[in-house]
Amino acid sequence: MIYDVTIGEQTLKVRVERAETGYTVQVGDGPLRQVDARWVRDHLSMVFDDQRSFDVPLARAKDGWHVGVRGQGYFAKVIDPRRAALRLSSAAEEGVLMTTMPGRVVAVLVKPGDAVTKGQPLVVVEAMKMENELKAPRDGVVEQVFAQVGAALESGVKLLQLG
Amino acid sequence: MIYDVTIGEQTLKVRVERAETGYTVQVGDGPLRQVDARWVRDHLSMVFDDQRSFDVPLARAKDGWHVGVRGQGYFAKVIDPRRAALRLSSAAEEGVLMTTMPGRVVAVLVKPGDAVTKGQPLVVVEAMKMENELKAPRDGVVEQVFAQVGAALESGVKLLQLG
Amino acid sequence: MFKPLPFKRVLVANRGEIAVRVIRACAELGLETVAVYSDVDRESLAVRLATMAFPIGPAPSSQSYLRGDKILEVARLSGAEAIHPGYGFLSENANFARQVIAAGLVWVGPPPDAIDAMGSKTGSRQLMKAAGVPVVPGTVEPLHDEEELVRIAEEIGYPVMLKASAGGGGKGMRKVNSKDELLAGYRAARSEARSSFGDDAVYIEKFVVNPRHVEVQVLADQYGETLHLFERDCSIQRRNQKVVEETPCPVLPQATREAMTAVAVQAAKAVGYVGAGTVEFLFGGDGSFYFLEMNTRLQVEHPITEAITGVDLAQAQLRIAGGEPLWFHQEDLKINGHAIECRVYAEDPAANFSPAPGLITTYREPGGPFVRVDSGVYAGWTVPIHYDPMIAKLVVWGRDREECIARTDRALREYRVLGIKTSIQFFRAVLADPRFLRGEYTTAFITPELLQSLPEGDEHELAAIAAAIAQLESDLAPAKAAGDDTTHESAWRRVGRWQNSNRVPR
Amino acid sequence: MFKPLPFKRVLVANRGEIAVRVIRACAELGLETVAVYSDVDRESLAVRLATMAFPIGPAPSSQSYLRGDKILEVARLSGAEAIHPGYGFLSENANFARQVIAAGLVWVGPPPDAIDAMGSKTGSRQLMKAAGVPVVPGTVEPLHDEEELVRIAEEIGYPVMLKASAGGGGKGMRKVNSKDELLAGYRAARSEARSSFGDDAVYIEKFVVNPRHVEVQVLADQYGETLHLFERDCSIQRRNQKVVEETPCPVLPQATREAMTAVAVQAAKAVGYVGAGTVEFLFGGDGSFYFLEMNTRLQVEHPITEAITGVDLAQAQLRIAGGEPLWFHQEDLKINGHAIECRVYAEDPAANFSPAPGLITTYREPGGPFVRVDSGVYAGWTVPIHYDPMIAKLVVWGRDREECIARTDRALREYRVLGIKTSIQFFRAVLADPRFLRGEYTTAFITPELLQSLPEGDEHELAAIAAAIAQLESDLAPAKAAGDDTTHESAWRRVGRWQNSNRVPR
Repeated sequence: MIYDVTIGEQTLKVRVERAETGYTVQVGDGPLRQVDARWVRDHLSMVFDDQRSFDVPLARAKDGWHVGVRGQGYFAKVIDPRRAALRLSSAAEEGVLMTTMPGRVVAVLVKPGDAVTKGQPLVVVEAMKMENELKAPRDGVVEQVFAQVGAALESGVKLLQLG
Repeated sequence: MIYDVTIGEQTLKVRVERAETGYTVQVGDGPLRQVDARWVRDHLSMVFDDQRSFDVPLARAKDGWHVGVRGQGYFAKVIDPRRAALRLSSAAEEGVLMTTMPGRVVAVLVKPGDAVTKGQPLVVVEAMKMENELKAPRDGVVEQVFAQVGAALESGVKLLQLG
Repeated sequence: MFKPLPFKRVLVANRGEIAVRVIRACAELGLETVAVYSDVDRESLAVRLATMAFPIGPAPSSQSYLRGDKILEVARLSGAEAIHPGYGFLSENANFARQVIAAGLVWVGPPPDAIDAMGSKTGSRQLMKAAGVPVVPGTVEPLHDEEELVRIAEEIGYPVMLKASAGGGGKGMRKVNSKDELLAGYRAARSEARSSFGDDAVYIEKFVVNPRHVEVQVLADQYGETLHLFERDCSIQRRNQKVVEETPCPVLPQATREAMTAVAVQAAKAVGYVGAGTVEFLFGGDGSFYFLEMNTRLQVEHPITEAITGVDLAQAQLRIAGGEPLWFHQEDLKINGHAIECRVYAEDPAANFSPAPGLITTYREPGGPFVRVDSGVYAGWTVPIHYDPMIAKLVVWGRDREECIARTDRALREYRVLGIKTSIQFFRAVLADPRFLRGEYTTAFITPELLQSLPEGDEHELAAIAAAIAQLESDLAPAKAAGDDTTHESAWRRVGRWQNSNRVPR
Repeated sequence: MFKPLPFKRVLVANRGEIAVRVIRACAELGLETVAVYSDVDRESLAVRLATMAFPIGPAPSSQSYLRGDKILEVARLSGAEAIHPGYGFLSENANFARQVIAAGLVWVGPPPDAIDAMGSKTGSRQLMKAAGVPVVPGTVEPLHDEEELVRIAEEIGYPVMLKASAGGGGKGMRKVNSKDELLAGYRAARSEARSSFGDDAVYIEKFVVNPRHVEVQVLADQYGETLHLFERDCSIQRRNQKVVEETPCPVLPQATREAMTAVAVQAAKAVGYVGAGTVEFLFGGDGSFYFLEMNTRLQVEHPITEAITGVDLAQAQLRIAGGEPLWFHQEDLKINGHAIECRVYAEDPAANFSPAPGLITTYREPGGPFVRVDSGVYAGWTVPIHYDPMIAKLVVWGRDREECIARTDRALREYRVLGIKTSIQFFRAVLADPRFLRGEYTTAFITPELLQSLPEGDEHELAAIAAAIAQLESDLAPAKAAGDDTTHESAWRRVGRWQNSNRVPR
């Protein structure tokens, strides 16, 4: 299987196959490597064929996995390119504004019908005494506002639809 | 629901029902108590209606649950008496000898056809450099020996059948 | 054997790691504990560890942890005989302290009058000035006119700082480097103060060059004995919040230490202080130091003082509140080694430290020699959006500063938190910074460049491989994939075994 | 800044908690680590924390951890430049040490000749006697005849102990209280020795009344400087294995401490000792003490010495092996406070401490001030049947013994292990025993009565309620019950929520 794995700005093609012991993996057109990977509750213990050992915490997330390497947490978006063609375009392209963290809506700065430009603050969400402005993903006209001031929302909730 | 819960030598009748918040419980003919019980991964956090708080680790085991109270681990065998009637008699009554811990069989002291008396050592199992004798659960004649010297066995594996 | 305390059950009027910290101190003194919790804290570690637990309302602290009336009611219902307020929330609320005492309960904190005396920034400054404690030179009252301004600026020496009396948040502040800039700066500050606060009153203060934030821990019993437990350097801050603290301060000359600790004791005595408190100073690059304020409670960073002195400050608070005279004296206290604290926040250092509440999926604390973690979280806990983002404190001791830094770095490498973003990795950049290694840093330590220096290597590649393996197993056995099922005998672990036995499921 | 070590990568030839301990010490010194593992240890914490990991064979240690040849091969393959043996396994194998050195690697341990000199019980006794170190009075050689027996018994004074030269395990041992019993005892001992070991040789030793096991930690560099780091009292034992240790020894007079530590240094110097070692003594109720043996390695209980001296002994081993002269001296070392270690075994104290290997389903270590846990396990780890049952060490420091005991008890109450039986609760009975509280105990401390004194209260009732609740949920939603699914968003937690919302599944 070959996956497109996106971490931050970077997308890597990762080939992974089950092997006699563990897995055969290849990143991009790099070398083929064997990895003995064991699931120990919420960690993956990986020992590569050069005997390097990595203890990687791992948890499922929407569209991918939370992965920790050397104490740093990453979000790895994983796409099977064979299926990717079937998918819809991304939220940003659709003009949907979503919460990026749990929080409480403290202000909605626009109303339906308003023309907005990319990067313009649309909604203000507060968490842990800090305010965060959520900005327009692209130019457009506000079609619908779902966000209600005072609402406590989880991450990934639709706030607003641009037309 | 009423369960028979056996811990060590003691068997308690425990009535438990879901309630508006949490559960209503009653042990034997003791008072009815409310308990707010929350599962936090591998623990049960219980707050009783007198506001006493208990943080109880819990894990499923064969025929019951491992439960920790105040740092001490217990095995709680749980039987639904309505179903218990349908069950077979216990292993001891059946004359089955089973491993009580993981270990390696270092000696089988009897062979099929031998008459044995309750308490007589039948099989020796070693774990962590310590030898443990497993004794006959009742008088009888050895019908079949499953234990093989040198075998590494999990807990709860049949070693020997008495007739 | 210390005297039995006159109370047996303590209500802990707080949440998070400090509630756990206080519960541990109580347990070591043989005291029962009563936790209070808001709706989102029912499953918190404090509730799990306490003897009793009571709900006190909805998540917002104004409806729960700040509700003194509810807390007093819980004290009555639970039979608690003492209240420990932790830090934050009601800990420096003199009126609440008075109500606790009026209800016949023991208040584990300083006398309400001492809280009041230190509660006002200008009031405490005037009080300290009168007691002979050095405060930043300047006026506390608004300047009357330009003539007065010029005279005082000459007296205290340049650079000076002009500040709006009604101000805050950096608005209406002007740094003036020389006499040439003075009048223009004054007019600009007044105009900004007027437009920002509707009040053009401005006062003047000496500008302390390259300041460090150094504070002194004090401890006083009810009978007038007041000790200090040396200093803590808390200069490394983001958004005026401390991030990394250490003790002893790596650049404090012994003579200054003696002067500063003596002043701290003097300040505490001036307000009749009892219990644990902290006197904060601005320590200038020129060796001068000035009283800033006194925190009339236990501080977040108290464990580093515990590490170098061996004194359990939370236990000490309880024993002092119980009327015990101090059981050690100034001459018994020595600085033993070095200690560093890293405050682990649920936040994203790379995104300007923005908060990152949410579900912690993996949580493993470092262990081994001289490593202490005070935390209020666990794997499976959801960090709520309503409170301070601090989830744990890593406290490390070493025989000397170098050993302490190396050990702290080791502990940070061992720490595993997943699900939320934290500052753990960021601390490694702090510890590796040459300014930190030399001990030569100020309150301006954290810069955008430091955030850029986060380690980068093959982490992305490793993370991608791990995610791809997990995804493969998830695709091949979707119902039982890792992360969906993390029991001891997970389907996934079995999948691993299949491979070793030609993929024959058992 | 200490001198960079002449090696960069260290092979840790061990498993379990001590492998983790050594990996941590290496990490703090900036060294990479190579773990070796048997088939059942692939998922061990040591493998997970090390830089590299190599398989070395099947579970039985004779086929893996005792295979010096395999370990040397891994050193070659991995590019490791030094080998740390931990304790047990190859740590006191002088031949292996010689092979390590011959292969051009650094041996993190004492010189092979020192291991040899201390390796033989009788040889080391004779050597120590010659060096002026007090040994238990008696013969080391077998007695020739009854005449010699009577003469020597008179010399050393009653009670005496007769022991089979070929003996062990208590067989062929006879305590003789007076001259009247002597000859009968001698004949019985010989006869038992003959039938047990096929050899009737017997020797005589003074019987030490009410003995305690007290040992002295020593540390020596390659240049002849030899220090002691005070004593540890390890009298609380079951089956001759230490269970609880403390330092300082609560009943050791200062004059005896000085004499004993001086003798320990003398013993180490007599064999040209280098590195960390321990000289064990029998300390009699009459104040006498006698050399027992020297352990030429790091001991399990080394952390309590670390706690009261601040010296990281594992780091010290590595730095000394790297050729660094000692960076502190005898006068720099002071006893600071008190420390207690509890060895957490996977065993059932109520069933005569029988081993209890198996899957750990829940594992949460205590935290907070002055509590250290060194462990090699985690929730989800299966404790193998093949090795020593010790899974972790709880090490607690206090300003004094009383504070230390109270804190240890608090930490034990916080410790959560489920799935296997452990000695955690048993330690609470030890700590609460009046003999322990007074510090007046001997190697005979653990009695059947102590095991009966395990706390009993409403534990059964609480456990039964918890199990019934779990069973109810399991019966109502069998596919998704707790314990089958312990993910963060378990079905079961949801069940809990349903109840708060009229049981409407979401």
